[in-house]
Amino acid sequence: MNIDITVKIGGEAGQGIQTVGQILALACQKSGLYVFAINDFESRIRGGHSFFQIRISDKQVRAPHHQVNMLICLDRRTLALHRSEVVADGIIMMAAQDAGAEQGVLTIPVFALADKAGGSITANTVAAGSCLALLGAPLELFLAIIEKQFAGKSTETIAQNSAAARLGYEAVAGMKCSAAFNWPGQNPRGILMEGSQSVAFGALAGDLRFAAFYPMSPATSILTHLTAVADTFPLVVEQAEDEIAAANMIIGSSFAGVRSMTATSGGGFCLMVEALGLAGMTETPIVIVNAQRPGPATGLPTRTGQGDLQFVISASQDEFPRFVFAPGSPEEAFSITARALNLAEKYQVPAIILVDQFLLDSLYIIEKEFAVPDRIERYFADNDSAMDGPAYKRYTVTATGVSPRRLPCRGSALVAANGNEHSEDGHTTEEIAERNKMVQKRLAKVPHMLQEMEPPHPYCGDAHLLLVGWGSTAGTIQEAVDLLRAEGIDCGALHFSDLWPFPVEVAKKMLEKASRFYVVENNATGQLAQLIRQELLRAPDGLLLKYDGRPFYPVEIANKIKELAR
Amino acid sequence: MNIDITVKIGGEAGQGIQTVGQILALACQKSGLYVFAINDFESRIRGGHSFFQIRISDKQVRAPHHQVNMLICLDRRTLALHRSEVVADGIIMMAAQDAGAEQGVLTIPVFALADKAGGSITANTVAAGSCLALLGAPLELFLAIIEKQFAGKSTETIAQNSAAARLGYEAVAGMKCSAAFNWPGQNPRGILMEGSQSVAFGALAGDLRFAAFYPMSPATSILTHLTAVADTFPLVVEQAEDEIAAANMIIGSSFAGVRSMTATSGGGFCLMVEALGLAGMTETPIVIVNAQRPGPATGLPTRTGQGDLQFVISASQDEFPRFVFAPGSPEEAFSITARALNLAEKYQVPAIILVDQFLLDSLYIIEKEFAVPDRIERYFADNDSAMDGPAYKRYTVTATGVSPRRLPCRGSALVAANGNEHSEDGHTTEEIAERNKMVQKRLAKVPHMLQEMEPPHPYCGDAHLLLVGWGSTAGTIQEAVDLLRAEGIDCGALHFSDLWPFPVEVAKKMLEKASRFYVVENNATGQLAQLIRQELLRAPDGLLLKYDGRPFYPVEIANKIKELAR
Amino acid sequence: MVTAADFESKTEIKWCPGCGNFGILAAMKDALAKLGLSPEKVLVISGIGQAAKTPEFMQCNMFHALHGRALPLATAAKIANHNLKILVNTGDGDCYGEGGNHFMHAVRRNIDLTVLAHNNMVYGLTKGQASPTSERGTITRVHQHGVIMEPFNPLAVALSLKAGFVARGFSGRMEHLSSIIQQALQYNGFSLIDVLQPCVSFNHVNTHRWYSERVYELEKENYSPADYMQAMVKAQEWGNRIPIGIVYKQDKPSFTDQVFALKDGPLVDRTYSPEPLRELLKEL
Amino acid sequence: MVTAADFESKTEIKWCPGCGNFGILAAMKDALAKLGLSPEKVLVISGIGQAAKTPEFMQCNMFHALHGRALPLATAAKIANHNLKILVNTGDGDCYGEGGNHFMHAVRRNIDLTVLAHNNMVYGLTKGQASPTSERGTITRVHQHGVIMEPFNPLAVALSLKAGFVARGFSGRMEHLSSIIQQALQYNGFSLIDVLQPCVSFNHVNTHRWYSERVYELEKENYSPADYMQAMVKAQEWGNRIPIGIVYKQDKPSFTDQVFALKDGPLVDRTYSPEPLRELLKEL
Ligand SMILES: Cc1ncc(C[n+]2csc(CCOP(=O)(O)OP(=O)(O)O)c2C)c(N)n1
Ligand SMILES: Cc1ncc(C[n+]2csc(CCOP(=O)(O)OP(=O)(O)O)c2C)c(N)n1
Ligand code: SF4
Ligand code: SF4
Ligand SMILES: [Mg+2]
Ligand SMILES: [Mg+2]
Repeated sequence: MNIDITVKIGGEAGQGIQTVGQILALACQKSGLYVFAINDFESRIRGGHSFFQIRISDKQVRAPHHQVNMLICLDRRTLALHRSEVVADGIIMMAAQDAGAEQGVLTIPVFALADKAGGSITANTVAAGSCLALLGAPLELFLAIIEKQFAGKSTETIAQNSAAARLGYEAVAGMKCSAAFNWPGQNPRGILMEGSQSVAFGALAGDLRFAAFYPMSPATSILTHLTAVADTFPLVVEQAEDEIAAANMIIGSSFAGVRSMTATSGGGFCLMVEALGLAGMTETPIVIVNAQRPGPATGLPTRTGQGDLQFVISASQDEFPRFVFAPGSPEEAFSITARALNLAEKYQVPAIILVDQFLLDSLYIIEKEFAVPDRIERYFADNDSAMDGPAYKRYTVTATGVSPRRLPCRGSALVAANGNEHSEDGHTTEEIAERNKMVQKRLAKVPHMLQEMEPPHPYCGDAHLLLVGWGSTAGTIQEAVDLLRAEGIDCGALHFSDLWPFPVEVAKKMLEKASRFYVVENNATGQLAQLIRQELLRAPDGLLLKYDGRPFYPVEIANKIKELAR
Repeated sequence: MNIDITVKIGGEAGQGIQTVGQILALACQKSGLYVFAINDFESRIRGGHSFFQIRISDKQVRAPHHQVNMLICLDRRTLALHRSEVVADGIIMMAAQDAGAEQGVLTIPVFALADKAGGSITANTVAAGSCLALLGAPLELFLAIIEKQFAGKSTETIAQNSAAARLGYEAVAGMKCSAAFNWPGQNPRGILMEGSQSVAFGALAGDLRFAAFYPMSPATSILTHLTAVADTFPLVVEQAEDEIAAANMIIGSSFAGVRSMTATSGGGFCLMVEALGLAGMTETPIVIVNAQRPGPATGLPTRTGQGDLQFVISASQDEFPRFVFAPGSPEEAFSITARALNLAEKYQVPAIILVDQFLLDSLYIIEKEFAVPDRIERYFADNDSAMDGPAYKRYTVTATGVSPRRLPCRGSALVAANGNEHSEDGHTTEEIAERNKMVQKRLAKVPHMLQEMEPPHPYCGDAHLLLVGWGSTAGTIQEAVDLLRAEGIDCGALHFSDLWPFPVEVAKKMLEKASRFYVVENNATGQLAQLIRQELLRAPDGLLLKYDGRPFYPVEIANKIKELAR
Repeated sequence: MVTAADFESKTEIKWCPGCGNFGILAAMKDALAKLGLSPEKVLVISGIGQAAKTPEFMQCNMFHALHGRALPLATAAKIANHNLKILVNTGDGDCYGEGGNHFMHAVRRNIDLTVLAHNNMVYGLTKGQASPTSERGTITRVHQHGVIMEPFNPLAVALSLKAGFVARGFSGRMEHLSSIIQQALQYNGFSLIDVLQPCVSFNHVNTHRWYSERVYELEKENYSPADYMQAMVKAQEWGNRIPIGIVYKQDKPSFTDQVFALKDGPLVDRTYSPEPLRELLKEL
Repeated sequence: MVTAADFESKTEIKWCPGCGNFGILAAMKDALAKLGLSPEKVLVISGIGQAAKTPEFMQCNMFHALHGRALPLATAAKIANHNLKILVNTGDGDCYGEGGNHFMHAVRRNIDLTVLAHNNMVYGLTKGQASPTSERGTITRVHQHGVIMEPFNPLAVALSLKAGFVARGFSGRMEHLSSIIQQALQYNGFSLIDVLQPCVSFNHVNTHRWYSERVYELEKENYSPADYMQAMVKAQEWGNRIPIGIVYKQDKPSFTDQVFALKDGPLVDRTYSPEPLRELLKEL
């Protein structure tokens, strides 16, 4: 990496720090740079403290950096809270009413300049201007982005913001700045995307037709991304009265024949647990995205965590097969969401996707083109005339446990789904033999589902010492490995995206090579570690846990490993 | 055992087979015999098929027997379904309109005799009369029971039933019967009790003051036993609008200062999962009885199963300490329910008690007197004046993780409970340090809670081969051990009643001695086995699973073990 | 021609002899047949309870779902394929107790479903606990001192939520009930039929006879179901005289009529195309 | 003497400047002080939402519980200790959406609680989705073509469930609201105050000004809250004129007045004795 600059913009909720960040990110992307940004905010609409932290590089980056090269303070609190994170030669910029003097702080009269540009609402743009100027970005690039950003707004708005941009830019003209770097050029780098968008687009690539949800952070953005584009798809997004309704709704729509999904967070997932069992029992394909945040209960609603793994694997009474996935990147979020919709339908089971606030609310550069399938296989038996009329039995026993599926009111077959134990024809039974047959039929799917599971992803997987993780921490762990290897430590990583049914054989083999392994998780008890103990009868050599609601920094992991592995 | 007789009474729902069984059980108990009876019925009010199967012995019995000595058929279907279970020299009695002749079946004109006695409603009593006569019970004993059973009813009813009893008794007078035995005498044996009663009484012994519930089989009977006696206690039993309400209610009442409990089954437990997390986060003591039945979803609503162990251990988002218990007998159900109410309060955590239809709906003889405590320790800090006024902080950090607890509106301390992450004073916080402190405080309780856990109960625990089980199967597994030992197999059992936090150290030690162990569970995937793998890093040598909704028979286990251990 | 017999199922009916549910089942079959709807054209969705067993005892498409949750499931089945003809069988506990929230919001949504709430004023399947519609003072094994909650008035609540089709039937008046069901099925929107239904096993007060002595058919009086406030007054009538029939009816667009994405036909019929998503990704 | 200042909390108030919640908070403190209820005598229970943050910004006993679940929690707190004075702060989403079922059954139970439903016609805390009370046509990021559900009418629904105290307040009329709260706190039973509350961040239609131009106080008209059907008519009034004040009031025994086990005093005060259970076990 030649360029590795972290800019942190802090202020109150409602001050529009996201806008500054977004402009910055766009400027970098358009200019051929990579960015990765995290969003940190409280559960409130105005006031308090929030920040947007963007890392800029000429290499792909997928983790936040713990040190800040440029701190942009939209309020005094930001300075107090984050000054210590700034590197020795870093720059601190304070947006203030007047250009006052504070030791080591570059004060810019952002608000006065904004007024001059046409209104206090343009203060963000002023700040973005100064910031980009300090970073050495060309003004034209910036102005082009402003135009794009405000496209569709009134010409007055565009003019005001362009003026604001200029004023901000000029306010620091000529100043030297340690964070400045050479801006490569004009070849845009991939596309800029929020994690939540990758889930939404993945769902569309999986032919999602119906999504029901009840608002809950950090899941809501997935749904708003879907609604934003819904009009160009055969897609209905319905806001339900509660999560119970949302989960039962997607069972109903799926039964009627369309691929269906919901998204929620832990508290809402709790309320869906009974319906999860209904999907299991009635063998109705559904996908539930559980966007994790720290709990228990309401916990820290706008923060990140990985505390729900064990919960979702065993949620709901009694036993039935389910898929559990946890993407480690937006690329995986896209492909897994599409895959989950497909696999749920193929095996007629529920699938759960574990994401979290960190994955969803972060901003990424995506280079690889997302694969949109040409056609969608639907696994229905509606063209099989042997299944017409009274011959059709919804729960016909088969070797794979998967029964031919027909849709209600589409042909002469009568389709009976049942949450009570049932016989092959779908009617309630209390017979021992029928019960056994159905339990075995449902569980018969597991070995076949297991075939679909991707092995954990190795990164320098032949190393002596392995870091094992799951879900959103993938990028961070990978960078921690890089840091450790740079120090000569023979270290690698094994990252799980496909968690249940647990890929025992392959995981065992891949872990066998390592003489030591440490499990890295955003929770307080080490849930993947428990799963590994249970499935592989092997105990990790240590746990590396963080549960304060904030994502890991690579260096945090690297340092801890050096301590543990000493 | 000199006496070991199994009588099965089968018929339609609504025919009153429970009444016949109850009379039989009472007769035995009054006469100094032991009984154990299971109740098998469908999810309907009239018709279908149900049976009551009672085992009579001169030794304590805690498992059903797979062979029937006397089959009493109140309908033809019973004969068809159960004839094959009758031992070679067993007796089959058919209640019919007229004394017809069928090969090997003793037909008694029960209904005609009932009419003669005063009404068809007395048919049960007639049948009970014949049955007791065939078993060799003295008529006076029987008549005394009739009088007790119908105490409070009109003299006419008593007279009619006495007449019916006599007619039934005399109808078989003088007949020889292989199932007959010597009736010991008049010293009643302990008390006769349904499993559900032992939970209800245990709750009262734990000073339960408020129970909220929503009806659900097989849990409802716990609540009806409570209401039946509520008037003599400071106890309110409230039927809630749904299980979500029930669970949140008991958090409210507990917060206000009374010990509180709810009971439900898997589907209802699903709906309580979010509130479980609230109890965990707010550190509000609650007890939830989850009466297991086969699922998923509605499953087999009136049958038995042990499919919810993993679910209740990890239910709800993120992590917090909880107790999970599973009594193996009514004696344990009594003591564990009282203990759970006490321990929940002591550690300010939720406690879950796993029972099932088999435990709750079976009939037992209890010999040991239930221990009712003289006083109840409440663990409140309301007499501590240092905790008065503004000094009081609901979530004060302590070494044990347990904070001094005050009740709202009782003194000058202001009590703040919060399901959001909070600081010591109970107010919402988003600070990293506060969050870490609170996570650590909550989890700090675990080692102390672990001290409270009873080790698994050994039975011939030094044996080579151990059967490992949990919950309601205790009696059955114990008898299976007896059977195996009688055949010279060096076999014992280890039975878990205290499951979470998992008593790792002691369990490891107790299991270490065994060269082989098999896990016996009423589910299809072996959930205790998974837990043992996870906690002890040891895999069982085999699983013995049954998931058809019916309880194990001892011989079933014994035979399977012989097969597995060959 | 479709006849009621076409809906005959081979499954044994598991209700108690004399149960009011038999009348409701017969009325449903009759209504479907009269409208010429054959079994493969009908989807019956139910929760859990005695009432909710109804589809098990019919020949047709069915989804026997969770206690209290039939309505959201049915709602989205309708959204996925708005050509479906969906009936919901639910009980007073299922619909107004466990499922109370869904009931309210299904009314608000005006989703085109016909809901038959078998109202026996008791929890039948779980053996006789009070239900939301149980009258004050009702004694049960749990309410030994009698119910002290105000009974839930389904008609009034539905009206307060602006339901467009609110009716009451009685299981003992099969033909009248069938006629209401037919009208409900023809109504485009959410139609509630609260059906008075004796439970011979657990409700010994509100018996077949008790109802027979009290119910009167609104159609035979000079009653117009078009007036909202009058319907509200009628909904309060309970005692010596109990109105049955259509209490309120007002035409308005149903939910699926108004959903943008459904204007080009049922979701389930639309064909998949990779183009829109590819376009979209290109534009980012 | 208790003053509103006694309820002042040191906690930073996390609402947006100009939010209607400030008026509600002020009215609550004022009402409590006027009734001489000091902070340690008051328990405020809330769900989750902006409205539900209210107790965090007061000095008193509090339970900040789950989204939608304040009412059952409060109900049983009251049963455990019926001497408690309990207020519930909840939002239109919290109370009528997620918590809709509890709302209905709390009304039926007539449990003695005072419920302040901060009705901003929007989900504030989750950033502006439609709530049950959002008007038809409301555009949000999820409802890009506008809300197509019938808005939930809290007053009408409460009345249909036979609530004994039904009122509407406006956060912009602090004194009037305080007076309603005082009456509600003195009412023995379930009292609903639906409070019209501008959300400056997400509801740009129903603003402070919008309300100010429309609300009128029932107390100033010749309105009697004693007539049920008249209250039902009043509950329908919405548009150019919006009534605020007590829409309906009827005295009746509250829930805890009628529970057998509570006749000897609050559950929490009763002393434990082993005797009854020992007796009972002996009798078996
Ligand atoms: C979540 C859940 N809670 C409770 C039950 C148990 N349950 C089954 S049916 C029923 C009540 C049925 O009452 P109602 O809806 O009035 O139907 P009825 O049997 O009277 O026709 C209950 C509580 C359940 N199946 N699921
Ligand atoms: C089970 C659950 N679902 C969803 C949420 C997310 N959530 C928090 S507040 C809220 C809505 C708040 O709306 P309202 O009650 O009207 O309160 P307001 O913020 O408008 O005052 C939602 C959906 C949650 N906390 N818990
Ligand atoms: S219990 Fe009541 S509702 Fe259920 S089938 Fe019997 S009579 Fe009908
Ligand atoms: S978002 Fe709306 S309701 Fe929430 S604090 Fe801001 S103005 Fe008030
Ligand atoms: Mg009912
Ligand atoms: Mg709101």
